Amino acid sequence: MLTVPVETQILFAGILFFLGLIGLLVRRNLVFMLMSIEIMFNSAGLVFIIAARHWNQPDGQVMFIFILAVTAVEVAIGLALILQVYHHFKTLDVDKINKLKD
Amino acid sequence: MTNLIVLIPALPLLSFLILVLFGGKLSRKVAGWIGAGSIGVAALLTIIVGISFIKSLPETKSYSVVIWQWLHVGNLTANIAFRLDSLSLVFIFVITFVGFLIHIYSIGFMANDEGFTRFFAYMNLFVSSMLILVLADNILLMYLGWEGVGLCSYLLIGFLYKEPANGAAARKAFIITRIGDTAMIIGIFILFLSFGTFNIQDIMHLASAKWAIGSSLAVITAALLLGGALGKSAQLPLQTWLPDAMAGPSPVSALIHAATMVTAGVYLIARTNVLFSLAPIVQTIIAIIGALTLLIAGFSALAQHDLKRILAYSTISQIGYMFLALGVGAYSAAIFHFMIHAFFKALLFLAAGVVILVLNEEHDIFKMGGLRKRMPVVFWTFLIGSASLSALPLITADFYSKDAILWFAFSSNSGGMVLWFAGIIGAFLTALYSFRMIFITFFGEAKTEPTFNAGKLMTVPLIILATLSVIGGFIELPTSMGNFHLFSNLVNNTLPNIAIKNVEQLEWLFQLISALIASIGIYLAYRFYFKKPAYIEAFNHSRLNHFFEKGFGFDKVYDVLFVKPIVWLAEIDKKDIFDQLNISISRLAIWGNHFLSIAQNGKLRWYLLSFAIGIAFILTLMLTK
Amino acid sequence: MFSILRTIWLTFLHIFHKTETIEYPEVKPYLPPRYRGRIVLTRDADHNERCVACNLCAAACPVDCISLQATEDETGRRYPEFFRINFSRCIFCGFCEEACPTYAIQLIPDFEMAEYDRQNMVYEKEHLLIDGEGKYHGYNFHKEAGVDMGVKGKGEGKNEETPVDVKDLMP
Amino acid sequence: MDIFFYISAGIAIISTIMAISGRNAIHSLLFLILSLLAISVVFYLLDAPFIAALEVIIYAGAIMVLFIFVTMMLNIGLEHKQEKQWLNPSMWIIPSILAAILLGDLILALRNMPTAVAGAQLIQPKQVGISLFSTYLLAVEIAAILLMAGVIGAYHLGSQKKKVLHRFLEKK
Amino acid sequence: MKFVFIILGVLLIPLSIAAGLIWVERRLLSVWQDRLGPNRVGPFGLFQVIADTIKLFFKEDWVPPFSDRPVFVMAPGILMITILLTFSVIPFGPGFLVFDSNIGILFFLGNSSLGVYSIVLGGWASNNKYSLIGAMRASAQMLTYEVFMGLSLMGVVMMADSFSFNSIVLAQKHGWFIFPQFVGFIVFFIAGLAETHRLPFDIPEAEGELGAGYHSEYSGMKFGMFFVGEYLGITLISAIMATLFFGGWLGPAFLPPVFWFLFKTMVLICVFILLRASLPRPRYDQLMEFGWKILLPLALLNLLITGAVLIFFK
Amino acid sequence: MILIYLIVILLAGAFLAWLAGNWSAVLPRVISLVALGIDLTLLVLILFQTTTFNTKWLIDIQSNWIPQFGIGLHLALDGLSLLMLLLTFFLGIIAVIISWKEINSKVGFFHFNLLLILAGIIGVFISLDLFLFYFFWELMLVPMYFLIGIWGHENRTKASYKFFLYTQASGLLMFISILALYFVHGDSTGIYTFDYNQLLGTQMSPTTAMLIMSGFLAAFLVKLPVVPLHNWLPDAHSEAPTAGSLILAALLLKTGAYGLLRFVVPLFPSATQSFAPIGMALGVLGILYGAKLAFAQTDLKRLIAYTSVSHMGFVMLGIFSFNELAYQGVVMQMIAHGISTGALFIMAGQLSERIHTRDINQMGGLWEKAPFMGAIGLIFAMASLGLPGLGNFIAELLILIGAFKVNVLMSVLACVGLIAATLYSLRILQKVFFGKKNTDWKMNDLSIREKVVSVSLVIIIVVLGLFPQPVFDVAKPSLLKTLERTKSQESGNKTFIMTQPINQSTN
Repeated sequence: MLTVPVETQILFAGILFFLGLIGLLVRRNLVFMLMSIEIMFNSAGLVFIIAARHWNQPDGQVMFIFILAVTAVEVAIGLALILQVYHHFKTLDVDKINKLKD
Repeated sequence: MTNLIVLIPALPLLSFLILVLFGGKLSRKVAGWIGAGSIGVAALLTIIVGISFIKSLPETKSYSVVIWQWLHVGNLTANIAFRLDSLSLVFIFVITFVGFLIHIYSIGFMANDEGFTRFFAYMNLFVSSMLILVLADNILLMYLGWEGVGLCSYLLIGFLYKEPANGAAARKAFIITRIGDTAMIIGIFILFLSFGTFNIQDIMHLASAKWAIGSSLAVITAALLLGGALGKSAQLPLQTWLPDAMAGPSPVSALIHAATMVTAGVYLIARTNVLFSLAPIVQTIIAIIGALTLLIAGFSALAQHDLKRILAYSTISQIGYMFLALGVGAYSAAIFHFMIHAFFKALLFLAAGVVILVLNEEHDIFKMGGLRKRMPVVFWTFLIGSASLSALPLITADFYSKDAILWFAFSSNSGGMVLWFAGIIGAFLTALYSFRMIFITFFGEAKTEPTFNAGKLMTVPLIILATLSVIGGFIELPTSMGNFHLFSNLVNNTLPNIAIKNVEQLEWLFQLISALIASIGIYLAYRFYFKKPAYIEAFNHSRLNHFFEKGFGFDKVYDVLFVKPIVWLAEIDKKDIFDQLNISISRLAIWGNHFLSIAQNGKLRWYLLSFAIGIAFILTLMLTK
Repeated sequence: MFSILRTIWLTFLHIFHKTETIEYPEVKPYLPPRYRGRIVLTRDADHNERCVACNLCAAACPVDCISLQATEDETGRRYPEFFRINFSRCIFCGFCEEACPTYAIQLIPDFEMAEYDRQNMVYEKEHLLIDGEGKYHGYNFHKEAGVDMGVKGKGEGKNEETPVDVKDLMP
Repeated sequence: MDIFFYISAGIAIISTIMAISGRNAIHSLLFLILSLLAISVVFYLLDAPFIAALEVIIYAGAIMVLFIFVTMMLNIGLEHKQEKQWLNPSMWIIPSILAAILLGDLILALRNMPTAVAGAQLIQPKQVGISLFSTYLLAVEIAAILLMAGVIGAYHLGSQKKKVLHRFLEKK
Repeated sequence: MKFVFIILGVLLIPLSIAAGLIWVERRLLSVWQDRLGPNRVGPFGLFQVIADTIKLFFKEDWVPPFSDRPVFVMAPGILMITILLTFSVIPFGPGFLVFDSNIGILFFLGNSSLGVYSIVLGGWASNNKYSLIGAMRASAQMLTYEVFMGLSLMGVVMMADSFSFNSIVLAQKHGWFIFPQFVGFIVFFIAGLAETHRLPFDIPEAEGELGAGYHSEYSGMKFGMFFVGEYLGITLISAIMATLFFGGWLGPAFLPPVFWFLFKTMVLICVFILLRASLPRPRYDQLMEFGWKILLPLALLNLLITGAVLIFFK
Repeated sequence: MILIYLIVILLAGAFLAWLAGNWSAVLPRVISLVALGIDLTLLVLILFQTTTFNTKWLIDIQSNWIPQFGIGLHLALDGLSLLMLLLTFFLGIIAVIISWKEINSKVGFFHFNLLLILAGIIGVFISLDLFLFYFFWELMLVPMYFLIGIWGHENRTKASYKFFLYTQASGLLMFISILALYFVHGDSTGIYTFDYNQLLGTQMSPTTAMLIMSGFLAAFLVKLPVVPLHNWLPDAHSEAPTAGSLILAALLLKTGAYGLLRFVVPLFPSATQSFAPIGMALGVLGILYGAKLAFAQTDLKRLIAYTSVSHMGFVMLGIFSFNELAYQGVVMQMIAHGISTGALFIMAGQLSERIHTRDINQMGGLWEKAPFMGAIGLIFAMASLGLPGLGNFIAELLILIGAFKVNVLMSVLACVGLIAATLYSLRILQKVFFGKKNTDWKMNDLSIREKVVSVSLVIIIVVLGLFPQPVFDVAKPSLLKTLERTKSQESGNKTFIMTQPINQSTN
């Protein structure tokens, strides 16, 4: 039986989330950025699970499943985009891919 | 019998349709004879109708035939209906008869032109429109004819369309007359709204019943109608189109710009005389305009080099006489002068046409000369025409008509010495420039060789018209000379009699003066242009002469006052200011977009960072509150 | 679909088939008499080398495993100074045998030539040359073709055409 | 039991740090997988075995494979120099400060955490399933549509059009 | 104490089976190809296994200098770990299992999906284009087949009402699940083939095209681990099939349940080998199409019908 | 039911044409012709079967569509609509015929769009439910956008955007107004309905009425167009293909005028009264400004487009004069302008088809090459300057008289527009057909197909000029109906009317 206080659990999730955020802000490589987003997604899911346990409800787990679905789609699309971006720009540097500004 | 008047305009119209629809398939000969023949039949019908009309003058002194109801909206009713009275009878006679002669002439004249059928189609349409104009029962139908003749005039002036100058002249004619027409239609609105009908007869009755003499509405309406008349008849402020209109073929000038259409203004004023009598001021203005016009045109004619332009100015001048007559209330004199003028001016134009054609499109009289021997028929007819124009006493028809006008200008209630004096100077000028033409063109040494002789088709109408120019005057003799009033008796069935000051016994004196003036004019012409003294040469190169030649600079003034500003306005706003305004909205949006897109630099991490900073800010704010 | 199942089934049925394997070292395979194996050089009945070092065998060899050097003895007769076959390359095709004009080179049914050292697969003349006549007993090339005795030059014999000048273009 | 939590949490955090700071994409991904496995242990500890299994199967097993697949396709694992150039150490400062602020916010927010329902117990996969297909049925359908859209979208985005045509096929 | 024995048993039985499979496969293949197979080393060549093992152990364990060393070393280990871990939830007999997880099937699926990494990383770390292509093929193939591998098992799960292997075995007391779940079985079987990249689905290592694919650069015991891992994989899939579809350790009582379990597993392993002996290798795109366009719908259909029937009879 | 058939036939024809375009280029044209022909025949049958036009509606169909929101399928036909429908179908047929040779790409889709626009237009002319009206109003828009954007000339993209933005934006304003009216009516009576007849008597404060009316006005004035909002028109007209220009000028503009007559005036009688001075001023501004711009243009189609602005100014002037003369004039102007300007656009299209330019400075002396075309051009130039004997004259005359009754100044200024019309009309003739040949164009005169089209238009315009009475008779009841609604509001609201001198003299 886990007796770790729920605050600590959430703090753990929060640290993961902010690590993801840092990664997202620091990395210029699109693959790493997508990875960082995954970290953040996952930590959000973690909070749901913590909440599910905290309230003793299955809903949090259901939410995690949805997060999973969304993540799967997001990654599939994101990676396909990265592929196209790489073929088009020959680089993965997100700062160089700023054609949207026009 | 009277129903035949429907056929009079219908025949030329039918001919027009035939020529338009099948013109390409008809041979020139057939086309020409259809064109001329329809007018001929119409002329025949006119005579039949006219005789029967005069023989059995109806009670109302007019016949009217309703063909179909044109418009019926609310209280607005307009019919396609014709009305025959003595005034219109004179007009349709002149139109069909002179028109027929000119058509015959045209067959010869236009023989080699590529637009032969087109020419006859236009001419027929013109005759038809003109007949509608004069026969119209209501003012709206008259307006239809009015605009129709304007259109035909436009088309015929621009008949030789390949020369841009002709097109410009045509356009000028159309636009200037259109200005007058617009004034006229406003006048028509007022008439309709005041009396609730378009019928001329009814309007006249109602006007005299409802409007007081000199009432503002009457004056305005009369002035507006006068505007139309001025435009069509090339009177003073709007006269500039007529000299340019000579760009058309000579028969056109003869028929439209001398005999018929330009006198439509005269017809209009005569037709709506009641209105003008209700507006004495306007009538005086008419007289003044007429006087001024005849003087200005006379001086201008004196300085022209182009044979047809001389005749054109002369036409303006002669119509000025008619206006003078109308202005003083001498309607019958005006109409009489119209008829006589139609004969001799058509004659002059046709003869001039022959000269020009024979001399291979040479218009400049100073390049002609010595034609007397070469083409005697033309010379003699032209001489008769010129004599008539300069009102050679006793033997020419114009002497009688012009004399009547001059007499009434003086003796009429609204006339006076000044008007008479202007008229007499005009008469002098007329004689001078008429014989200037004769002497320069037909006397002296030959400068250009004629290429061929005019055929019978062209000379026979000349002879007929010359005859008419001489004998036409005898149907109306002044009181002092036989007192024979066949014409005015006829016309006065419709038109009011003139009110005359009590100075009747002086009439012979005035006739003598005018006869003398005409003779002096002819003599001086002989002195100046046959003998050719040096001072005339000097005068020919003077600035005054140039000023006269340019028609007193009206064109230039109008150009500066109206044409240039309008063109400038059009050019400067070609792109449509509102468009620019509306585009500026989108410009604003684009500018704003550029401004805002500084922040949108496409750097994803920049967005993310701002996003994260925003979240941090908000969260911190919320939690540390 | 069915074909796949059928394939599987047919394969499975091979359990009941006889094994085709021959356990070789213990059981020798039967070799046909004309089995082409190792190459030998033969001698004629006079115990002389048949080989005249004409190089045709080396030219015919598709894998270039034959190399030799021609030389002459004091009588002017040609013979190979060395004759070397690299059996690690030889494919036993028998072209050399067919090319040989003197029946010197012949293939025999022996194939067991395994060596631990690769170098040992290169056979020199002494390894190749056997004492027997091989398949063609009594054949002696010089008996058939004759020997130049210095009597007359080439193309001078009866019914003999003059040799073609290969350096000339004319026919 | 708590010690397992702290250990796996520690592993997760450290490997995540390694993942986001690594220069080699494959190594980073491996660290991330490790982190995910650690988190899956945490899930297991949090009485969510079903979710733990899903985490491994889908996250670590499928999604990360996709990542690695693409990384291999792009062949970016060997661009150490470029990553070095991109990863300027000074760039870490601002995001780290930002994250620290946010973490501070989180801690602040955690101070007044509502108390839990007493007696946390194992949530069986069955419960999750029942909830999924009753309360959240619509969401499941939407997720299905989303997945379908994802499949199609990824297919279209990922398929490469041939850019260079044969000279005979080029449009004049 | 018993627990230790169980653990040892669970570890050693599959390992020894896998090792033995090296010999079994060669023998069986030669049988189906009308050959004799290894028969020199020891009786019937049984010591061939030992000879191979010794050879692998003593070969030079060479790591190419251009490779990504840590990953290169790690890759084969992952394979062994994931497969061996999976055995811990498979009941070899009543009570003969390491732990009875309530998410046993998911545990298996999770581990099998992690197993992909060994191949992918191994191929990538070799830094060799053939290896890389092999690795990419492997990742795509396994990702694809994992999808309906899981789906095909859900029919069984629905019928047994549990994720636990033990409960599933017990649920088959009255009939093996192969009969109601034949389609599921077929799909799972094919997916299992692809998952273990066995012939005919050995596209990642297709020796004709890629020269052994992902393990081209491996030698020595690292290669050995891949080598054994493959046989372990076969054993695992067979064991799971036996458990899920053929009643696991259930069987006539005259022999111990472990025997039945191992017997069923062995038969299935033989089927694996039979397939290798009989079928040619498909093309890569055919493989993927087959997966997405036939097996996936089939698995879904199976799931649907199973669910419908179950609801209908409830 | 026949009204629904009219639309359904067109829609079916549209889809068939699209489909048929896949395997033949001729088939869509034939299908379109047949569909329009059937419609025209049906309509002519209605016209001849009708004995009296004095009933409220000739045909009135009413059924539910979305009853929850009070949206009904309410279609009705009266004299005004009947005339507009006749014009629509006739010009629709003409449009198909003139694009027979001009349109060669995506023929099926072209005719699909064409028929869809026509369906939208007739929908606008017969729908009596405001929601339905709005639906059709928008239905016209999108295909027209395609028509300009796909088959247009050089700057078609910009033109089509402009067209779309203007009309769409204004249409949305109208929609807001429709909704506002809906709610105002619903709030006051409790009946939430979009039905025209029920909305007619809506009680609202003058300010509300003014605001709601301005939304309607926005849509109709943009469509008409009235001067400050006219900028889409020259671009759209000049860049559209010939059929597009024809439909734009001859039909689409009329929807604006129709909307004013059918909706704005009856729905907001008092608000329109107070708007009238501005409306008339805008009309006069349109007349003069449009004429001025037309005079300045060198692009033939653009020139003609601006003449439309000028002519629509007359419509504006007439509508806000509120008397029968002006209204009859407006109806006449709608028809006559449709015919005459349409014919001019057709001529411009024929010219540019032959010489591939629309710059009148490059033309000149074309009469020699194409006298028939010249004659047609002449007739319609004359029509556009209001030559008596042609339909436009009747229209302008009635409008001017009607306006003169109400506001002398405006009417006089509008008369100046007649002179301006002369300027630009003659400019067309002068630059195109007369004068020197600037370039020796290789061109032939009209083909039989084009001759048939042109001659039929000429016949109609002449008949309208000489025998306009049937049109008046047909339109009269519905116009009187419209006027009655203003009459009741009119009393004591005449501060701007300047008829004193005339009234004095007539009394």
